[in-house]
Amino acid sequence: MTHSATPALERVTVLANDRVAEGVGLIVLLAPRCAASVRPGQFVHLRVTDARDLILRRPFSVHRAEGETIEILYQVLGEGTLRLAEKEPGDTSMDLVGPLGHGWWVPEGAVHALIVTGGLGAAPLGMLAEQLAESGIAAVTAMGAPTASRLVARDLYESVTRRVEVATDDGSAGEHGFVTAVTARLFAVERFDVVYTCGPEVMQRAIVAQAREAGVPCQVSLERLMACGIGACLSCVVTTTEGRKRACVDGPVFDAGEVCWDDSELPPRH
Amino acid sequence: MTHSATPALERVTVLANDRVAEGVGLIVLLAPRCAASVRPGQFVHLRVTDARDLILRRPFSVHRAEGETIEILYQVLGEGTLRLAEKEPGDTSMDLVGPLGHGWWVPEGAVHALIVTGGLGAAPLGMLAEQLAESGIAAVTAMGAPTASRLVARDLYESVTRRVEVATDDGSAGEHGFVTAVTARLFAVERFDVVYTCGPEVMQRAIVAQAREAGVPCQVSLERLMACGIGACLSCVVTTTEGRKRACVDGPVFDAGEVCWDDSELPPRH
Amino acid sequence: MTQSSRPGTSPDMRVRIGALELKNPVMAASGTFASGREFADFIDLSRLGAIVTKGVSPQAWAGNDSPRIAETASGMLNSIGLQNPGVEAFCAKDLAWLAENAADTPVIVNVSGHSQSQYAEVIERLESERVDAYELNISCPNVDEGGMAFGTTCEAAADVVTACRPLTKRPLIVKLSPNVTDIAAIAQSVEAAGADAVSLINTLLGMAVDASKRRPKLARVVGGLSGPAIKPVALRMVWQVASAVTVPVIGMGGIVTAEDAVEFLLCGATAVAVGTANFMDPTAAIRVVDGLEGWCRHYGVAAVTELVGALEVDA
Amino acid sequence: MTQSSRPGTSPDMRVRIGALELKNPVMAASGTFASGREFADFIDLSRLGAIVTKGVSPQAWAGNDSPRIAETASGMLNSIGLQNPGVEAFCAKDLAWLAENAADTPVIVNVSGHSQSQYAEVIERLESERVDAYELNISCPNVDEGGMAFGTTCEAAADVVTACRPLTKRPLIVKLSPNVTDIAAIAQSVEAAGADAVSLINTLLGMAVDASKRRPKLARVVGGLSGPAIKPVALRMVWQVASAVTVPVIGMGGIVTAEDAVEFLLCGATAVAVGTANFMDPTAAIRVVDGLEGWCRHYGVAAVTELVGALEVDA
Ligand SMILES: Cc1cc2nc3c(=O)[nH]c(=O)nc-3n(C[C@H](O)[C@H](O)[C@H](O)COP(=O)(O)OP(=O)(O)OC[C@H]3O[C@@H](n4cnc5c(N)ncnc54)[C@H](O)[C@@H]3O)c2cc1C
Ligand SMILES: Cc1cc2nc3c(=O)[nH]c(=O)nc-3n(C[C@H](O)[C@H](O)[C@H](O)COP(=O)(O)OP(=O)(O)OC[C@H]3O[C@@H](n4cnc5c(N)ncnc54)[C@H](O)[C@@H]3O)c2cc1C
Ligand SMILES: Cc1cc2nc3c(=O)[nH]c(=O)nc-3n(C[C@H](O)[C@H](O)[C@H](O)COP(=O)(O)O)c2cc1C
Ligand SMILES: Cc1cc2nc3c(=O)[nH]c(=O)nc-3n(C[C@H](O)[C@H](O)[C@H](O)COP(=O)(O)O)c2cc1C
Ligand code: FES
Ligand code: FES
Repeated sequence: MTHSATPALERVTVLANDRVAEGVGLIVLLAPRCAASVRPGQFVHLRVTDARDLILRRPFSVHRAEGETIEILYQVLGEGTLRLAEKEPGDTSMDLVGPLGHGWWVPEGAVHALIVTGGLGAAPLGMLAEQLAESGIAAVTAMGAPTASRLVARDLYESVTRRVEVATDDGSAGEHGFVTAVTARLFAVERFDVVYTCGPEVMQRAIVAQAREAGVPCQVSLERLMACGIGACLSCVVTTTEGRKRACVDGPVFDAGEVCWDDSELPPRH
Repeated sequence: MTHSATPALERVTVLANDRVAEGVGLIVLLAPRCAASVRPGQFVHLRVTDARDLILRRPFSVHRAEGETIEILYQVLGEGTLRLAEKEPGDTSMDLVGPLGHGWWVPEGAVHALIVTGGLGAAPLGMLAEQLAESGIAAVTAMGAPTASRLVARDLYESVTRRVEVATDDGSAGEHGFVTAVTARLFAVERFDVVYTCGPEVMQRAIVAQAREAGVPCQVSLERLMACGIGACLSCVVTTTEGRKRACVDGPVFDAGEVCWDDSELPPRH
Repeated sequence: MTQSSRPGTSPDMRVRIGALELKNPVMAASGTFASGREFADFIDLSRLGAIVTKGVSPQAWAGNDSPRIAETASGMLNSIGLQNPGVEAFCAKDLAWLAENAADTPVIVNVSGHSQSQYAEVIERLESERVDAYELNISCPNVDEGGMAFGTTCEAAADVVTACRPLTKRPLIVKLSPNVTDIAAIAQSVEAAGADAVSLINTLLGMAVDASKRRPKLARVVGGLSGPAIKPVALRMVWQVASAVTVPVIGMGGIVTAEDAVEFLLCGATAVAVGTANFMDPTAAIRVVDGLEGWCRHYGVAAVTELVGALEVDA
Repeated sequence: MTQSSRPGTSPDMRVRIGALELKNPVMAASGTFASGREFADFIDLSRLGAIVTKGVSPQAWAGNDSPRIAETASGMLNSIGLQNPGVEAFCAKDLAWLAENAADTPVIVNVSGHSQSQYAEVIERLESERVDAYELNISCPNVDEGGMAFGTTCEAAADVVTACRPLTKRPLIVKLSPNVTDIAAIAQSVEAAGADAVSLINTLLGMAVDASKRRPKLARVVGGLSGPAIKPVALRMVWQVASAVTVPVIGMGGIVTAEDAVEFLLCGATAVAVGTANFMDPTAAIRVVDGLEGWCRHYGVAAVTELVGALEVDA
């Protein structure tokens, strides 16, 4: 298990903010304290505006951390991410609370990993892919997206994992179809010690089922509405085999085996 | 009397926004429709933010209009003017309603005018000074400010009025003392056909009293809290000899003779 | 999602408030729109579902002292206090102007009084005028006598309606106060007394303080809170009232966009009113009219009435 | 402006809630701060005036279904529903942790129940524990039985206090609901029944709708509105209640900054609580503590109690 570093409130400076796919931006933030301690799968709770109309922070996974910076891959959905997309380099109006939550972990003795991403699910798995490469664990990546223009972070996975297989719903990149078809084939021919997945919850469930069938332990990163992000408000509950847990501190990464999937818990835009 | 042009809702582009004195900015807005029709003493009701926390527009006098642009001289006081000060050239997030209100007028046959400004009171009198110059009316300007670093628009008045006399509370520019000392002297030695004044209401009242004594008609521009800015909400009432009037449509410029000065009507930051 | 017509076809935007048919469900809310004249420079008044006038009393009321407004987070307080020139001047100026300049927009007069008989007096005077409906304001938090006092108990609320009902055949709308424990009960009592519709919410009683001056921001100390801040309370009350009465509900409180309006319709409002948003943007009411029609097109809603009360709630 | 000491000298920040002395008037509000543990990474808990815990019931409560929150303009709705592990687990985990990690911060336990006897049960269990005061939550809008039902009539509110009063000598604070016509009357009735203080406001009952899905945003449909949006209503109620009772008032609702806190004190609150702002910024409560002391220094206020009820209102 990862040992989480103490979170803190940290003001950030925007170093870059660019559109990297249809409706998706990559923002690079100077956040030395967070960058130094964040672990794969953790997230930051970002105050995207000084204005008082949006009172809640927005949770975003740390996609990558390098030196004093962290990178966030974000999809523009509503008012908060719209305002995030407008931030210019040099902006110092935002602060974050982080690093937060319980990230991915590497099971004892694992040497072959499968990473499965759907859409923006590629965001929280970036740091993990890098870390697996550093620790000499061979990973295969299966990436799904609706269409080529919405495929994100492919380059990162190409560069740090052994192989990347892509599927798009419309066939505009990689295979024509769902990523679950790719993984079904992979499970049939390769042996993995662990599966990591993030993406639309319907996709995650399919992957979890395949992993269970293949007898491979599986970890999932879940999204829930979050007010505090630090375990105090009980707005982000996930029903598990051990009762209601908090996605923000007990997750966002959970062992797939303990999650009792409940659609009503999903955020509205999922 | 000036005939007001029809007001409209107009999106504006920021062309420049610079600090011109201590706590004072000058913002230049591309606003062709307003620029073409605004008259001296009128104002615009500016939406300074897209965010929903500040729901009210902010009223600002048009300091100058040139070609397709208008200029606003603004003092940073609270959240709204803070956000205004942060706007960068190229910003297109604001819109205005304007031109609004009833501005300065030139009494039949007037040839000598006195303009008296206190602090930011120099803002709404800028266009008037230019117009008087164009129509060959000789104007003298008396400008007051707390200190030299807070004296605004002196250059404009130097260039379009016959003479500018300055007083600062601390003597750092012009005479040491209040502008009312300057005007008392002016009234004693010169004859004016009309007095125009804007500034802190206590100053305005002193000027009004001097003008009355000198038997010169006087016009004042008043500030009131404004919600709609167009005459519909009755939040901006000014008690006059003819009952409660609305500063946004019946003013902001009033004949000093009809105003029943009532401190409680003043905006909080006056 | 019901898809009762193909996206793109022209939706039927008409709604009925009792006997009154509106061309669309979007009104301008009382007190935020004067009698429309000030907005004619910005919008085509004839495109509104209805104009609800500022409160009108038998004689002129001077209103409260200044300051009368204060901005708050996503909202504003007002304590205008129903300043108006009285019903006679209102007929001569406002109604006359409306007859000439907005002849095909229904006019709903917001009626104010310090006593039951004052409400009655205003209605009696207006019966001979071109007025389409009355909205009895028993919920103004900004006057000492009458106003909200009538709107906070079932009995007082019903009594005002009972006094006015015999005087007119025109639709009688009762504007409800949100400053109560049980707004549904009050709605039921005015319905029983003969109201043709209820409108809600009027403003929430609030206060703002200038800390450094140690003074209230409003001369009257307290005032009415309106704007986006109150929308959640307004939606909840519309939802509660719509499930408690059978007469139409006119919903308002923080509506700025067409999406806001849809939310009110889904909660059970047959029509909506745009208030404070008129100050934010003088074209707000028309933007809601257009946006609502666009919404219906986009979601293939053939008649806007399909949205009324269509919120899907788990049993 | 009273200038009772030279700016710069150290102001006396202590206030009393009944027999309980607080080192400063700033508490963390119930349900927004758990039992403090989650905030210990960000702030020094010992600098808070008091910690008010999340609501505690005799047995574990599971809380409501998800979604449990929705953001609104300058506010948020929650329908957490008092999820808590029950008083026994609370003693074993939360109070034990607090005793070890925040020994000199007063702990006020927010007490919940579905019935009078359940409130009593929680208090009885806690009497042997290190607890400094109880806050009876008779105003939670998010539970079906009990909760707000106790807080909306004078009788029911007084009955809960009457049932609990004999069980403890510790200060009994009653948390009032704003969803009532006359909050001052309810405050008076709990004062008469023996409450040592009242705290207000709890959340305003509200609702949010996802228009395109035609569904309520909260699984429970309605929830409690908190945050800056409600500050005007909260200030007004504190002002009304403070003029109606003699026991101390603890004010809350939308406090984010020290200036907000001053506004509540001026309206008559002896202490304040920071709620939703803890989510906006986990250091919010301490910023208010520091800011309030800074305020007193700046304005030469020698003792923070001088601010209590010091609003200047024209007669
Ligand atoms: C642990 C975690 C990690 C995340 N990582 C990423 C990431 O790396 N990249 C990315 O693009 N998105 C990520 N999300 C989702 C992201 O938080 C939302 O897309 C974002 O909050 C939407 O804000 P908005 O104002 O644009 O949308 P709106 O829908 O207008 O937001 C309204 C409210 O709902 C909340 N909300 C809406 N959608 C979601 C959602 N899917 N999850 C949580 N809250 C939501 C918002 O935070 C806000 O409180 C993550 C969510 C969680 C919980
Ligand atoms: C007709 C008119 C013309 C004006 N022209 C100018 C000008 O040219 N330059 C300039 O710097 N200022 C001008 N003002 C004042 C300017 O409108 C305020 O300084 C500004 O609204 C303050 O906003 P804020 O958010 O920074 O302050 P805050 O105090 O935070 O604002 C809170 C609320 O009070 C209102 N308010 C505060 N002070 C005033 C005030 N003095 N007058 C009116 N409303 C106020 C705000 O509009 C807002 O609604 C004018 C005011 C009026 C009525
Ligand atoms: C400045 C102002 C004046 C108002 N005057 C009246 C009035 O005269 N009669 C009335 O019934 N409601 C009056 N209202 C209440 C509004 O009609 C409306 O019910 C309330 O503001 C909530 O809607 P909103 O949030 O869209 O403004 C007034 C509101 C404001 C802001
Ligand atoms: C998520 C959440 C949970 C809450 N839980 C409780 C509770 O358990 N008991 C209680 O008395 N009040 C509870 N409250 C109400 C707060 O203590 C406070 O009265 C209210 O939120 C207003 O203050 P604020 O605007 O500063 O949040 C809760 C509020 C929120 C936002
Ligand atoms: S977001 Fe508050 S407990 Fe998880
Ligand atoms: S600001 Fe609305 S009437 Fe003047």
